[in-house]
Order: sequence, then C-alpha cells, then structure tokens
Amino acid sequence: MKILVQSEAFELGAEVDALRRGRTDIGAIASFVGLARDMNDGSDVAAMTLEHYPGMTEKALAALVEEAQSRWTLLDVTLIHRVGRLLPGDPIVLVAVAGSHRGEAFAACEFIMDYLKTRAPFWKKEVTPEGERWVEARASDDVAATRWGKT
Amino acid sequence: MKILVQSEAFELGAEVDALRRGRTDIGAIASFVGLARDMNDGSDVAAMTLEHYPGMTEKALAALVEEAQSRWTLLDVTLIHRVGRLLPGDPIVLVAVAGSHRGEAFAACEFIMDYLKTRAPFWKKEVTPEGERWVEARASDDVAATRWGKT
Amino acid sequence: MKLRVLYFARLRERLGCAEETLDCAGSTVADLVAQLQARGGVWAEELATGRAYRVAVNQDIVALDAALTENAAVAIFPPVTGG
Amino acid sequence: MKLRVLYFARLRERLGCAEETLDCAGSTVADLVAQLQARGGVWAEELATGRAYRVAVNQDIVALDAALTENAAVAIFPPVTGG
Repeated sequence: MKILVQSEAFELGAEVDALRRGRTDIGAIASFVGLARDMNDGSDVAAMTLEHYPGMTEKALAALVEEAQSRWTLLDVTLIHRVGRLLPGDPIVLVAVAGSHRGEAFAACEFIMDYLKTRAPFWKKEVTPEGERWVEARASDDVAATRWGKT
Repeated sequence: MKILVQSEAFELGAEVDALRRGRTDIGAIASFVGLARDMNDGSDVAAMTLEHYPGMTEKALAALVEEAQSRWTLLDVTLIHRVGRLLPGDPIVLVAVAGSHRGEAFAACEFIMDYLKTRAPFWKKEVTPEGERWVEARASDDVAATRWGKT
Repeated sequence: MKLRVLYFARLRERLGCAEETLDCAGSTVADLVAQLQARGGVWAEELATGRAYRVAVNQDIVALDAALTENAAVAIFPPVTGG
Repeated sequence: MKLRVLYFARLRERLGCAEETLDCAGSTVADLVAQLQARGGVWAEELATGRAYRVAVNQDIVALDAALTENAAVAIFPPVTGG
C-alpha cells in the first residue's frame, strides 16, 4: 500500500509498474487518473489550487484504502493526490488497484474514488474569467458514494 | 480510438499519455491491464499461448468499443490485446477510456473488458505441470457480461 | 454452395483441421453443422448438440439458423477466453 | 476547555481565520459551534443551522453531538471537493 499527498506530478506507468514488479500473482490492475479540466460549471478554468488539511488528509486516504481492502481481496493499492497549483490537463489524482481478478480491482478502484470525493479533506479553488471561486461539492458525488452502502 | 492486436508488449503509461496529450477537456481516464498469472484453476502456469482469429478479432474489438461509445459519452478509447506466447506477469490486455467524468469512464472500461471476455475471438492455452491445456470459458464471465443488458 | 470453413483453438486441435473448403448442400449454419457431424468420429462428438461452440459467418457470431452465402467464411470455435 | 480550532478553504477565507486557540465553555462540537455563532457577523452566517460544513475532531469527521476533549484539534470546513 502506497499513499502520497504531493505537489509534484506522478507517472501512471511508473506507479503501475512498481505495483506489479517482480510479481506473477496479479491478474488485474484497475487504475484511474483524474485530471484538471479547462471547463467547469460552464466557465473556462485557467488554473486551480488544491488546498488540503495536512495530517488528516493522509489519515483519511489510508482509511479509504483500508476500507476497500476490507471489502475486497486486493493484492496492492497505490493512491496519490496532488495539492497546490494545477493547470488544465494536469493529473490530480491516481488510484491503482492490483487484484487476482478484474471484478474486485474495478470495484475497489471506483469505490476509493467515490469515497475520496466525499471524505478526503481537499478543496479546489478555480481561476475563471469571472474571478477565483471555490468549487462547490456535487450532489452526484454524494449519490456515487452512497451506492456502496454503509461503512 | 486506437485498437491493436499485437504480439509485442505495450506500455500503459505511454498509451495513457497519448490519450491525453494536448487535451485539456479530459477529466477522467479509467484504465485496465490484465496480466498472465502464475496460477489458474489450482495449477501452476509456466506459460501461455494466446490464439486468435485474425481479421475477426479486430472487427470484434472495434464493435465493442463502438458499443461503449454509443452507451456513454467518451472522449477517446485505447484497446490493445496481445497474442502469442506470454509468461506469468506479462500484460495481456489494456483498455483505457478517457471521459469528461469518472462514472462514464469507469463504466465503459469495465463494460469493454466484460464484453471482450465473451465476444472477442481469443483463446488461451496454458502450460502446466500436467501438460498443455486450453482454458475453459468461465460462467462468471457470462454473468459479468449479461449485467450490461442487451445490445 | 462453396464455403471456406475455419476451426480454432481446442476444436482445431481435436478435429485436426485448421481450414478447409467444402460444398454445403444446405443453406443455414445448422445444415453445415449437420453435414460436419455426419462425418462421425470426433466431428460427431465435438459438434454434438449441447456442446459449447460458437459459429461466425464472415466474422460475425451468428445463431444456428443463420443463412449461409456462396463463398462465405464460416468459423467454428470454442467459447472465447481472452482478456 | 482549551481547543485548537482550524478553518479551511472557503470558510477560512470568509471567516478571515486559519487557526485560533480558544476556551470552550461546553463539552460537545455543538457547544463550540454555538459559541462561534455567538460572535455574530460572518460567524453567525457561515455556521448557521442548515449551512453545509463539516467538523473533524483530531482529524476524524464527527457529528455535532460528538464530545470534545482538552487540547483537541477541531477543524471546521466546507464539504470536500478533491479528486
């Protein structure tokens, strides 16, 4: 299990290679990369800043991954979330889940993203032509998180 | 859309970078890599050979991706499947789906894998201590494919 | 009608044939399968009713009642196991 | 009891405060929130009943009836928007 909060970029290929290096028991690696878009809620976005709560962030991310590991049989998980200033096209978050079979890897990867969206203390502030604005939480993210049931 | 059937290895990082290069409208990239395991159905697997039906394979993979594109709003898809001799730990298949939002990217990625498992003309033959054997189709793959409904 | 018939994977090995050209007296996939079963031996065994195999005509998977056309490429193979 | 209170993101900006140390007369998160609301102005507005904010005590998100402990770190912040 590898969990990082960092301002630096990450490399999906390098992270997934690290997960599988030297192993021959992994049958499936599901991964996800979330990226900063040039458009949100109808406005052009020139840049964004990701604020977080140092200390709690790492704890919340570890709890998400442990919850996933308790629900599915997983072989390894990598979760990296960036903070600080990001430009459109920049990767923000990476989740990679290695399992014996694809169903578990897919489910755990999506679960981690859904829970991260509602439980990990990150906040996005966007720079738009109308000025800076804090991104509002989406009701659709709450819905996505609730479909996994109670923890 | 990029669809390849090849004996050479692929690089997840390079493929995903190619999907997102020069774009700032992608918010989510869900990807999957299936790998050859050292164990299947209780036997050690020393190697496997993937046979396919040249011509039909490419056609079937394109149909899978088109079906995914008709079901979800996707920005781009890459699908690569290897054939020939593979060793435990070797990547077999790669699916990467770029979308505006994560829900569609995750769903389309898993859909493509589920349908590929039941519709694309590939056959695995394993080398085990008991000799060579053709892998049997799994009922669980049929179940996984049916949950997406009729096409 | 004249058909090109291809066999893959376990079926190719069991039947000892990767590809053949033959004349089919019937007009559907079921007619072709019946003609192949009539060869007896492994043909009758592997293509028996209830055995799991798939048929593609010109590279599309079809049902047994699908029509055949002159010079069609018909592929017969086990359920797929890629990915 | 003595508490360290942290504010994040939009709340930090609106309240003009990132962190403070204060004495809380009550024993629950709700007591602390009532004490902050009593400051009036943006405090009453932003922490009004029905406004969407979250509270973490010692880095775990808790409900309003959660107990406070001496020297706890209490964080108050908007719903999260990472990922």
